[in-house]
Amino acid sequence: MTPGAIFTQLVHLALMLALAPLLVGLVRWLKARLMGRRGPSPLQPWRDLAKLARKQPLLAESASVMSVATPYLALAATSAAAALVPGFARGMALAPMADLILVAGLLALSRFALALAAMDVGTAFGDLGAAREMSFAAFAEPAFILSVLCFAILAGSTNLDAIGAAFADGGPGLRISLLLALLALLAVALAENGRMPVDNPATHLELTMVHEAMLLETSGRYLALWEMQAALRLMLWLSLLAALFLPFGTAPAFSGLGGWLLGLLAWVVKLGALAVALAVFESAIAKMRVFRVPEFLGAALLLALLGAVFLFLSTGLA
Amino acid sequence: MNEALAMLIPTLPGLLVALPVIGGVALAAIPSPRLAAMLNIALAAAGFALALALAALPFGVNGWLHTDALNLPLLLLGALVGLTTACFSAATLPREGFTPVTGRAFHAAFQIFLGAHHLALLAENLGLTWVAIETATLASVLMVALHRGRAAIEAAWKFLILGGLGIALALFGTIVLGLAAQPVLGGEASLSFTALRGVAAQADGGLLSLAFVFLLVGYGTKAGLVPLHSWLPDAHAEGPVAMSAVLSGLLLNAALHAILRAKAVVGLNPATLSPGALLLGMGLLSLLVAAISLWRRRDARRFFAWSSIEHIGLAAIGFGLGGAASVAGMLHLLGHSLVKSAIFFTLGQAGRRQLAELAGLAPARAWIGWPLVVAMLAIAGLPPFSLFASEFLLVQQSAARLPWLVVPLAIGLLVAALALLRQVHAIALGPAAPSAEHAPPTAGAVVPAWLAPWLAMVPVHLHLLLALLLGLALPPALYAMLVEAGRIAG
Amino acid sequence: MGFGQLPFDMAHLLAGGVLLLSFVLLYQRRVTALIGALAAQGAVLAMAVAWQGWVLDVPALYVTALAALLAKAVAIPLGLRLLVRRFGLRRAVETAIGIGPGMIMGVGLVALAILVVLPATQGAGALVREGLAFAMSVMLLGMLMMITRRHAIGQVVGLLSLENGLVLAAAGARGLPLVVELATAALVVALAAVAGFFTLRLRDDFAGLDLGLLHHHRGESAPPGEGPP
Amino acid sequence: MSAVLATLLLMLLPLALAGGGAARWPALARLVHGGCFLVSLGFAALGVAVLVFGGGDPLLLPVGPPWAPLSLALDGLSAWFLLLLGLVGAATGLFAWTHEAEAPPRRLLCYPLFLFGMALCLGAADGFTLILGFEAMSLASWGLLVARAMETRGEGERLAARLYLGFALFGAACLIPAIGLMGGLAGDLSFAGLRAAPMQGGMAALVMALVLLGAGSKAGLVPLHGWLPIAHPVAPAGVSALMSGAMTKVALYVVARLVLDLGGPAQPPAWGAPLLVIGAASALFGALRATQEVDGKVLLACSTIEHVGLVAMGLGLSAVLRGADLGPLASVAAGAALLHALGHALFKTLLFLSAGEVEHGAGSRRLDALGGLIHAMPLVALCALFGAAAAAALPPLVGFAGEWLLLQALLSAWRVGALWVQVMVAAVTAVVALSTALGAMAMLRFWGLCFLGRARTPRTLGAQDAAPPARAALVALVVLATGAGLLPGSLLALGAPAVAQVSGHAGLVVAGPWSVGAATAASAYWPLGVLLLVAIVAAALVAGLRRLSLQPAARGPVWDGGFIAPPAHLPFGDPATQASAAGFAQPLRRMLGTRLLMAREAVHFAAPGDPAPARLEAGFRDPVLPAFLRPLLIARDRLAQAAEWLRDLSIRQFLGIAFGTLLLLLALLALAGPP
Repeated sequence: MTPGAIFTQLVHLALMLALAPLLVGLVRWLKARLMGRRGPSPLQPWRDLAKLARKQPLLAESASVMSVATPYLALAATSAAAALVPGFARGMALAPMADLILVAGLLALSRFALALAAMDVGTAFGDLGAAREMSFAAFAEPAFILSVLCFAILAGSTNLDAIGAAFADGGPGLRISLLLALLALLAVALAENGRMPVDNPATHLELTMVHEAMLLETSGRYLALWEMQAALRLMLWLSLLAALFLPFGTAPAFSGLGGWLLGLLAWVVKLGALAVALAVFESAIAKMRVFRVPEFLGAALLLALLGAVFLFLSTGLA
Repeated sequence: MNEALAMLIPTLPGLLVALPVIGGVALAAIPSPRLAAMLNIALAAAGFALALALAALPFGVNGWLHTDALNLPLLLLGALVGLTTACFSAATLPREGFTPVTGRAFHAAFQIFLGAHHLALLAENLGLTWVAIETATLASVLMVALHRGRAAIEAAWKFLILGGLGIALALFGTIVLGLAAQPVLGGEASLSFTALRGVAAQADGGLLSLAFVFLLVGYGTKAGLVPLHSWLPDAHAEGPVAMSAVLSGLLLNAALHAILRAKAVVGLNPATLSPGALLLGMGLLSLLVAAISLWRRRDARRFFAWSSIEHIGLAAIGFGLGGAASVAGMLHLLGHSLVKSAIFFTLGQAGRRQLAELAGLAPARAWIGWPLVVAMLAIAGLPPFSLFASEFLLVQQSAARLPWLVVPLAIGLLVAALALLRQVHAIALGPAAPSAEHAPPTAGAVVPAWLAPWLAMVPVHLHLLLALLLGLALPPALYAMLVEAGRIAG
Repeated sequence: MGFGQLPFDMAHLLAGGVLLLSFVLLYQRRVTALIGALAAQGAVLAMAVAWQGWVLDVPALYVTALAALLAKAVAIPLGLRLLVRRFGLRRAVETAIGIGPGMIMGVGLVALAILVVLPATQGAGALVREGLAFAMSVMLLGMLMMITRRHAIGQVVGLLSLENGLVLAAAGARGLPLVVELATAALVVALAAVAGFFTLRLRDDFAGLDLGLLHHHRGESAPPGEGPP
Repeated sequence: MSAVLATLLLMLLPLALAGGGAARWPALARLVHGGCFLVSLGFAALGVAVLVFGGGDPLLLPVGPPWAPLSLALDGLSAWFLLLLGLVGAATGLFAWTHEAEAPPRRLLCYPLFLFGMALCLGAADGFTLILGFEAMSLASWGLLVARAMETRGEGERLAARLYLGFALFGAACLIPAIGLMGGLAGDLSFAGLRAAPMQGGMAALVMALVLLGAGSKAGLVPLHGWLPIAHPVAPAGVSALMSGAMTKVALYVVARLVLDLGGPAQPPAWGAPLLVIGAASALFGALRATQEVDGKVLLACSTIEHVGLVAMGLGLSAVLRGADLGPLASVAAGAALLHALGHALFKTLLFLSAGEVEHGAGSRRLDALGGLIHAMPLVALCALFGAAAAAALPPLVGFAGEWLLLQALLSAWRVGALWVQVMVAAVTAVVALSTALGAMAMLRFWGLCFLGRARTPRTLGAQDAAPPARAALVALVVLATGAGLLPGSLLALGAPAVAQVSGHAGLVVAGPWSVGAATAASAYWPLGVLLLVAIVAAALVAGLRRLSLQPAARGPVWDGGFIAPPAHLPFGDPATQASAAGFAQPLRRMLGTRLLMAREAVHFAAPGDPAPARLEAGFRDPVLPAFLRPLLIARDRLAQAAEWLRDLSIRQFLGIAFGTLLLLLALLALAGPP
């Protein structure tokens, strides 16, 4: 673990944290433009966060230590996961730990914390949201793991850095399996981030909502933490998609300032492209009924399974 | 002194047979119930002591009687069960509703039955075995018929007719066996076990097979092998409890022992219809039919009688397989007799006829209920009792020899054990049946009131303890004897 | 010893007579006639046994023959007659299956006996083979009778006839211990006595000897409940 | 080592007697629990000692039938499970010291025997002793259930005891023939002898089937899992913990011993397939049921089915990989199984003991009657949270470590090469992920409904936190489970002999003290690193926000989506505005339950104008147990009915049957003809 790698790691984490609210703002702005509105500035989420963090939080009478502790835990876990996903550079200090299953585990941890916070006060909406969130995750996780299976077969590892390196070399080439895995992962990403068509991030107090329902009783810095966590999660997923499917341009380890700048540029471009795609997609599609979501995620699961089977057949391993 | 002892030794087997018979005749003449009960116990105790003494002596042929590894364990067991049953019956005779006259008849028949049983085991001559078993049958028919009433008479009649038929067939088989040996022995038929074994290999295989078929059906009726078992549940249920205990404990063993003697002879000839296979088939049928029939029983003693059929079937499977499985069969016979008679003792002590009435017995009358539960667990083949050890060996051996047999065997054992344990649950957990407490017997008691429960329950604990010992710490000498017995039985 | 020799032919004839009387027993419908036929069978049996004793030169068989004569031909039939007279069963008619089917089954049983015995006794002498086949046929017919008769007395007669077959078989075997044969005879008497005792008690309790009345009671007369799992 | 084990085992017998004597001298109860605690500690220490120093030669005991003298020996595999048993036993012993001081003597009699049976089964060096221990375990635990049923006099308890015994007997009826088949004609049942005479072909398949049926039913593997959620929760909490935490593991040990260690070395990859598939089905069914149950302990028992399934999958996968000569991968799978077995034992014991505390404190096990207990019993709540999070497979706790290894092995199993293995493994991988997520949902539901929110009944408010010895048990379990989760590499290095025995390959390739991984998968898991990372970020967040936002939080009434404020007689709000247990389960009930668990739900609305609330009626039933039990029962009754004709015949007909038998045999003789 060289100082350079540690520095890269710190820069990466800082960038992730800094860019996450911007990314959310960007998507909102893009969506507003697509709908013909002017939209708030992409900086608006940062402003909201700053304001929330300064406000005095209000806790319900029945709230326990969980309401206080879980936002920190959730954001910490998400940040840890975010630290593991390569952004502009590979070979960061934590690269040996950057395991896809661990990333899934850390996301599950933050999800669990969120659900605990939702249940803490004991309200109808909180419980409803928690139940739905965890249920959707039950379908999202297998799809995610099966997509991981495709990468594990192609790259021989579940380590993100190793996968990135293998793909950047162009070893696996273009495969139908990768396309299927991409579709599956996209569906999972939408569900995990509470985006359309699974959940609508722009609404409050609708019976069909999931994510927002869990946060109805939070306020002040706790709400800020939760908002930050959600933003970081979106950031993380887009970076993950970029790292897995668009591995070009990522700076190799210790490539100097020039390489870094190039990698940074590539990363921002990739994130921007994905944000545009997300905004277009969300503007074009309507939200599903809650109990259609399993079908949506089940289809993703089947796609990933199909991808794995194609791999077995095409690689002639059988 | 030593010479006198040496003189006495050859008479021991004969004494063992003669003592109960003479005693039985004497008991028929004694009017005092108390004296008769005491004498009954004393005779049984003397018999047990004689059997123990016999066990200390080397095996050997002694006139028409002999001891070997096959009969000695069963003899010891029989003498012991005889003793404990005598104790038990002394405690429970009045409750069973015996009048002085029927009490006398019972004691006489009981002792004669014991003598006949000892003779059946000890006889070196298969003809004598037959006579003894016939006598034992008649004595037990008499005991079954002691209780007046429609059911008792029906049971006794059934026992008589089916037993009579069986005994006739067995005699025919015995005669054919003798005929088979005739040409080899130079025109003389012989029923001596030793002689028959000596010539079996040269004798006519067809005749031997014929003999075995008749012996199997004949003695199989006595042993209660399905489909010849029909007398057995009724006889167990309608006679005095003490009689049920000795029927399950002794008569079945003696009959199976007779079949084994025949098998020991016939099995030596390679040109016969395999006696083991026939025994195995009937044993398996007994196991399966008994296991399934247990589920519909309502009468407690019929229930356990069916369980006896199951266990005799298991032993028959063991002997049918031969080899180490025969050892399992022997051990199973011993364990089953001990535990089954213990169960009948507790049933007698509980004084209830229907299974439904037994429900909740354990919480209500712990000193009777829990031993019954333990005994039922033991009879279901659960560790650490000897039935578990023998069933384990049996299954292991059958798996090794006839893998297909494992499936019906395991299913039969399981179904039977489940049926038993359903009753165990009822006894242990209730719901308690409407209490039909028997008033402690006052009139006609032959032993003091404080002694009666002890006399009735100590045998139970003794039997269970012995079954436990057989399962956990079988003495090497006994094991060697069982192995030798298995070798004789083939 | 073989065909055409007097000892063999005589033995054959007597054993055949016993078998024939078995068929006669099977054919009888009336209780009294049944008892008569049983007595006749006992007598012929005694003759057959005595003949064997003479042929084989075994004096003990004379004792057996005498016992058979006294017990089977005289004492037991007399006792049974007494019973019948006492119960007024003189004219009772009973068979469970028809005479015709009974006879056909009887013939089949004889065929089976021969089929089993003849191949089984390749090494044995002709006398043994024939004797065994006859004895076994008599036994099987006796059993058939026990099955086809409904009355207690009919069953007892069947059992006794079966024992006749046994004695016939035993007579053919030289060297069997006498005690066995004596015990057989004694036990037959005992058996008959016990059976008679029972029939008396049956009479007391049920006022009839039809065993069809008996079999409804099994101590479990209540309707069996459906066991929960 | 074997002598030490024998001594410890012998010490349990007088304890059982003392338990029986507690009827007269109640103080003996404490002796029993203290003794069991110490003996369990001894077991654990012995397990560690054997893992470190090796087990030594088998010890022949002077008891037992002559053809199969009882013998004891400890090797890596048994020592690992003995360690597990010791830890669980010690914890339950402490718990019992607090809560079972006045237990009925029946229970005190059976409790040491239960431990005895499990330890005997683990320490057995031959097939007979193994079965004997297994049966002793079954019987003693049945005795515990019976004691409970006699206490409560409830129909449910009675039924549970009966069902339990039925399945115990079924297990024996399968395992004994399996051992018999393995022993063969030689009848040498010692493990050394069995190992020397491996099974082949159809016989091996038969043994496999029998072991899976026998031990699998005890472990609660699908389709023989139906009894487990009925029986395990009936017992008092400590016994439930022993059953779920240790007894199921003993059953898995039997599977591992008979199928993998003694029977496995020469088998093809297909050898492990049944175990893998059954394990996956168990994981799915167990987890799904756990998301639906409304009784806390039943929920935990269902979760046991899930985790047992995961362990079984590890074992099966190890056999598959070993059959394909992928030794290093096989050892990863075996390591996953062993680690998860230990982890599950710890966290499930923790959870059951917590559930016991909750039942003791709040007077109910029904989730619908609990809520808000974190305020009344904070220590129990926190301990249970650790257990729940570990059961939910959250990093860096122990549940995640096991599942991480399992997933790594699964994700690498495509190297086996055969297409059917690859497709099966892919499908099974999806099932693992699905059941893990379902398990997380179940644990959230359990913990959240118990401890979070507002009290659903007033009784809950009177709950008190755990008393000292029980508290020590809970805290110790948390420490152990956390330690196991943070140092899986060291733990597996300790358990290397066991891994080698299961997988046939010496040790994990990468198992450093701080990490665990597989070389072939080229990835590693560093739990301590994860913990540090999360902790540092969290600390930074706390520090940063403290600078930004100074005000302490204010307290206010619950907004609750705008529901009206509760009336004065409901000081803690209207419990009806919280989700009920069935309501919380609704999404999954609709998504999966209708298909797999025959779930149904119906809302009954009040008539128009009636102010009564609508009622939700929801329920499900596990279709598997009735699906095979009912036909069997019907068949049994039909057969028994048919067998009754034998009883109803007249004497003549009985004679006819005897006659027919004779004729049949004679005909057989005639047909066989002269030789």
